Amino acid sequence: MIDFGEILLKYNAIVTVFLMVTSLYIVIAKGNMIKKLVGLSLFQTSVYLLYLSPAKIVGGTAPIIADAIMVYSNPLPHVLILTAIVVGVATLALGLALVVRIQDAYGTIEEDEIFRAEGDA
Amino acid sequence: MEILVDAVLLTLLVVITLAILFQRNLFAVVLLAGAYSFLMASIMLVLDAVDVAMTEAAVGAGISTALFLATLYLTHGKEYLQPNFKFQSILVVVLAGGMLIWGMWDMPEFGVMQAPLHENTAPGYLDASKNHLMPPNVVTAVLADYRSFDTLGETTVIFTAGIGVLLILRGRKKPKKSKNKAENSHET
Amino acid sequence: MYLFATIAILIAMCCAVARAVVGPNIFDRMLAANTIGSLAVLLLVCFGFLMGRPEWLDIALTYGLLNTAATLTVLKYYRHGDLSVDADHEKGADDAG
Amino acid sequence: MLVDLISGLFIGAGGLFVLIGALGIIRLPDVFSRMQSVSLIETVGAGLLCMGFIVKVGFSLVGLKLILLLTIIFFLGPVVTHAVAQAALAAGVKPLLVHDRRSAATKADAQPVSASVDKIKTPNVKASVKKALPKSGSKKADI
Repeated sequence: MIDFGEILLKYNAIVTVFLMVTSLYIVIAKGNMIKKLVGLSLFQTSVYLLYLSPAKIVGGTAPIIADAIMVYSNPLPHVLILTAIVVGVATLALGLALVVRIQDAYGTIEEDEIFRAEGDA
Repeated sequence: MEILVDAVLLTLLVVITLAILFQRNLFAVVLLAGAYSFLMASIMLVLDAVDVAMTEAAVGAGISTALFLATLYLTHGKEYLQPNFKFQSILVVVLAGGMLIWGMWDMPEFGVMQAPLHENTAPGYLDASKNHLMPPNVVTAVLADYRSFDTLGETTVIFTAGIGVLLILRGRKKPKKSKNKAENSHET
Repeated sequence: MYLFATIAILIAMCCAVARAVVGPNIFDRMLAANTIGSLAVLLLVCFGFLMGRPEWLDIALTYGLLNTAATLTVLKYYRHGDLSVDADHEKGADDAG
Repeated sequence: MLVDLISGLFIGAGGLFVLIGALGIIRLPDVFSRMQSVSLIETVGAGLLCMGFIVKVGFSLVGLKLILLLTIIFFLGPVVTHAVAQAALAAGVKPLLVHDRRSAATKADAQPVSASVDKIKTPNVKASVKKALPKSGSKKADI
């Protein structure tokens, strides 16, 4: 018999790993550059999840101080991730600009076609 | 209750990720990524990360979608056909996933208050916000006060990325579109 | 009642995700993505009340506006193939092709 | 007490409408009819839910925010569905009228291929795999 309670308590970690692994697969196995970048942003998002899940305290609330509330979740991972999100979108913009230039140079954004063109040249 | 909502949303996230993996139409992929961002923002809200949820919704669902669409326009967003199954990639991915699961299995359980993470620095910041003249939002306090130089550096990163995008796209044939893109990345 | 509303919204979200994944054509996905956004707003409100801190409705406002903006952006791109087109100046131009 | 009762009624009704809309999203046959159930969620469902919460909190900052939210959802939801309908029509998706359904059903009877209108599943999957990108024409694939 599977212990569903334990699974539920580990569920965040399991899903985080699954998302990471799937998006890693998208990044390394799919040939299309735009899809690779989508995978990269999904990977970033799963890293956010990795950081934010342990910060939660069941029964606590968001770290905005109010009277009559004692338990708050941990605010420090939130700060880190807030920075990471902004840096992530900067990376994404740069990557997409590179994709546009690759399209200009090779006429395609498929990885294998680019390799073929490089091999011929 | 929180755990239940969290679990349902995470399951939906898994479903959408699989759909993105198997979807071959890039336009649909971008749409699904937008939906993914909204779901992820909801999860962040359930995990009590209010500010992060707001930023993720704005950045993930708003700006990223616009950037992807602009790139799709410039690259014509064709469908692609390629052999789907790559054994080496799957091997690498499964190995990495197994090791991650193995490593994360010993982490404290979800939502426990006695986890080591919650016992060292965080109470200090919370107390400071409660008792000293700090804003009630602890994340804001840390971000704009204790670590404001870090935030300045972050702004510099965005600035650098904007300049980078401008430089990369400078010599193109259609300067109008590249300017559009650069502005998009700049607004963050 | 809050619990019932939250669960109803979660179920509706599952349906919308199913439609977004299965959806025969692009408009189904678009509609489903928009529905997911709206349901996320509602979920946020209900969850706030359920947890006893209904103060973050600002975020719900942000979500609602962003959701609309994102969907309209996507539609505009889809219709005209470009984000910077002025729709009023090409009345009758049938680019459905 | 009365306030709790009234707001509970509103919220329950809103949840019910959201559920009905969700049922419509998976069961209805084509984009335009699904749009209708989506707007059910976005107007009646969201409206009743927000109403219930407004009654609950009374006149306060939260109530004001809820009113704003209600206004936004109530007006922008139909705008979005209208835009989707317009784009779909422009791209050549034909609404599935009753008359069309009949002919499709009889055609499905004639052919052994399972293109029945009720079972939207099989054609859907086929069409999505086949990836009907914009370009109209191929929209005949579904149903």
